[in-house]
Amino acid sequence: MLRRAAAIAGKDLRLSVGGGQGLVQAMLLGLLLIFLFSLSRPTGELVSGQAAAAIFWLASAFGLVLVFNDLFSLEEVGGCRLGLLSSPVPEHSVWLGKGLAGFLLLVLSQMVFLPAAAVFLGQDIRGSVPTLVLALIGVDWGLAALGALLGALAQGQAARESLFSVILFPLLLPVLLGGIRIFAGVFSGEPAPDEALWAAIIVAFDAVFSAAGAFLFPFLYTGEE
Amino acid sequence: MTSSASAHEMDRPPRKTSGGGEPVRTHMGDGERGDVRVEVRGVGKFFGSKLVLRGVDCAALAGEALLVVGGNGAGKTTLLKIMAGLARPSAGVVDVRVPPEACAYLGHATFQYPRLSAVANLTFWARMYGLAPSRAELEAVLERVGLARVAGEPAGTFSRGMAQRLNLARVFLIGPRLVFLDEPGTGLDPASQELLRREINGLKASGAAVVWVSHHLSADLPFAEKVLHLRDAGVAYFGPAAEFDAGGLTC
Amino acid sequence: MPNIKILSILSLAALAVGQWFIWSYAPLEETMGVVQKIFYIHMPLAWWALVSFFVVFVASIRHLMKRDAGSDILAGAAAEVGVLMSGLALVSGSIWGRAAWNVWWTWDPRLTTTLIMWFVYAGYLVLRGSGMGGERRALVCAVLGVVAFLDVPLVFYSARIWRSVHPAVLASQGGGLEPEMWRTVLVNLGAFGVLWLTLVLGRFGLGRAEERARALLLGGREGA
Amino acid sequence: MNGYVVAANAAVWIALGAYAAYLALRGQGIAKRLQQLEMLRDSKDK
Repeated sequence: MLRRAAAIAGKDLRLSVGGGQGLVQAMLLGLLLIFLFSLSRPTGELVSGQAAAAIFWLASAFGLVLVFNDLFSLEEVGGCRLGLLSSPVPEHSVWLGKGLAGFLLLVLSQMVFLPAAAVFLGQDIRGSVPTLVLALIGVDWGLAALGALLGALAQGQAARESLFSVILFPLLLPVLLGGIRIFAGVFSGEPAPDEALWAAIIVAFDAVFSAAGAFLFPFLYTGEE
Repeated sequence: MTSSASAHEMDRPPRKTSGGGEPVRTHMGDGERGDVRVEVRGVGKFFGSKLVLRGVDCAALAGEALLVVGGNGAGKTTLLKIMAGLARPSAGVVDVRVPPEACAYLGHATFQYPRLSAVANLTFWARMYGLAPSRAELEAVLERVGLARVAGEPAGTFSRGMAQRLNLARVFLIGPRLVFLDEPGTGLDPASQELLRREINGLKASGAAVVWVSHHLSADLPFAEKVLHLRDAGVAYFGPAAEFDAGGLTC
Repeated sequence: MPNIKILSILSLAALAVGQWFIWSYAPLEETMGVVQKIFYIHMPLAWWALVSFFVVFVASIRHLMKRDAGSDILAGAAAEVGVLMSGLALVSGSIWGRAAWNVWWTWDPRLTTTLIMWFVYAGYLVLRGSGMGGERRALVCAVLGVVAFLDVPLVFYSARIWRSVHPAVLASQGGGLEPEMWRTVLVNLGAFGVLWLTLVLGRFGLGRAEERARALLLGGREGA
Repeated sequence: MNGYVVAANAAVWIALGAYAAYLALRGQGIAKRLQQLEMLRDSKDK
């Protein structure tokens, strides 16, 4: 099951990095957002750690939508969804494969967003880097788990990006707030006292939506039009 | 392999309506009993409130091709998808007696990633079936469908005929014992059509059961042993191809 | 359906009794005065909105298991009433906040959770309205119905921790309520419950009737 | 009577009333249509 999920993720990464729309669009949109928000401050004044963190995670959420929409449209082009469903691959390893590929693509685009935040929003890492990395992985895991599940939701629909975002963003709030609070602490140097609580929420979110994803994905990913 | 046993003498597993419960295909998987590869009992299907299939009973036997014919919207593709486990029946049971590794589906869509090369496409699908074919095996199967010289080319540059040949190569790689074909011949050049029919006979000779939805009854009938004619969401005829009179059938 | 008419009359009567309790039975709150009376309709609305979302959750699970049209229609009906009631809870909540503390929005965890749920289930209704095929739409909505409800506790706790940074001023009205006030709250909770039931059953009957009409329209052949 | 209280109550009761009326209207409409369809179907079967 893992081997096949890895095979799917590998194929998706090769297609996405090799010239896919999803990754490039995610990076460009994210950068644009970060730049635009930097205009919200009079030039001299510094952007607060929390505002910068919020902008960073907002850019990531939009990137998530574009990445996963592209990952699932890869299957629709050649009708490969029926190929996957007719093969002995269990549906939840398609979810795992897509989630893995989406996670890595998201981290890749965030490697661009972080320096952009430093440049445009005048931030630098004053807090502990391991906290930043751990929080990034934890939050991205939740984003990928839910993104992979709901990515299959709006396939084959007109305006599927907007339908997907309208439904996905509110659900992501708990884990986004966690990411924002911990990143704000790292950017500003004084970590918030309740970071442990936020870590607990992020882990809980990851657990709930990993289980929900694996269990509910087969209902979404079917051969029915 | 003449099939003496007709569908009725099969010992009947308990009738299990798969209307409710998990969307999982009912797999016997414990090897062949007689030579039925897939049996359909009382299958019905609703799209919202539109009745598409009702009370369909049929079976596909090893070494035989079951030709599924009927007018447009008679539910042919829907039945095929239900038999292949791609869609859930609203009622009835699909009893597949072959493990998923031995089932292959070949439809309108060519199951290809345009930016991957022919070999890369085949390797990916092989891995989905848990196979790890050597370079030689891949080239052999591409040679068989006449695509050896474009093995490295991205599949997106292929014509419809070449794409369907790559699809056929995928089916050979799997070595299935149960094959579902959804109008494979549409849009093919004559040479590819000829190859397709020759290979369908090859599959039958290798003991595979073929369930074949077709639009060209006159051309495909000679290659089929059994015919299932669907009309008004029900079964108008299910039996040997020889006795099927195609009179009045407009497709 | 005759019992809808009975239920409607019953809910009107119950609401009237509720109003009597609010305006003449419940004593005036000393600090906020008459403004506090908004609470008696705000809290029941928020409560029954949450119950609606729970009904959507249960109906969605049932649809995933049984694939029957009834639970899908019920989920749709409950979601619609839930979005309406949570919307009204937000409106009344913010008007009350404005009147009592001169701030349109307080980061009270319950209010924030209601807002997020309003967004999620409004998205659910948008999805339900999209042109997807009947069977797939029902399945997709069922999955979202389950996922959305799983998110409620997470949203609530994250809103509560988030709030601790801005000490919200909203007094969670539970505490210092006098007995008469409590009785008024309970009566109104019951009254709004009858109204909620009427609206959900009415909308459910409507959905059933529309499904039946579509079946008749499509050539009237009854299924196996 | 405080303006805010009036505003809140007005908003709530008007919205609930409008929704109930909307349901009632749609209910009548669909009931009529069902009757027509059933008559149509019965006439077809005779």
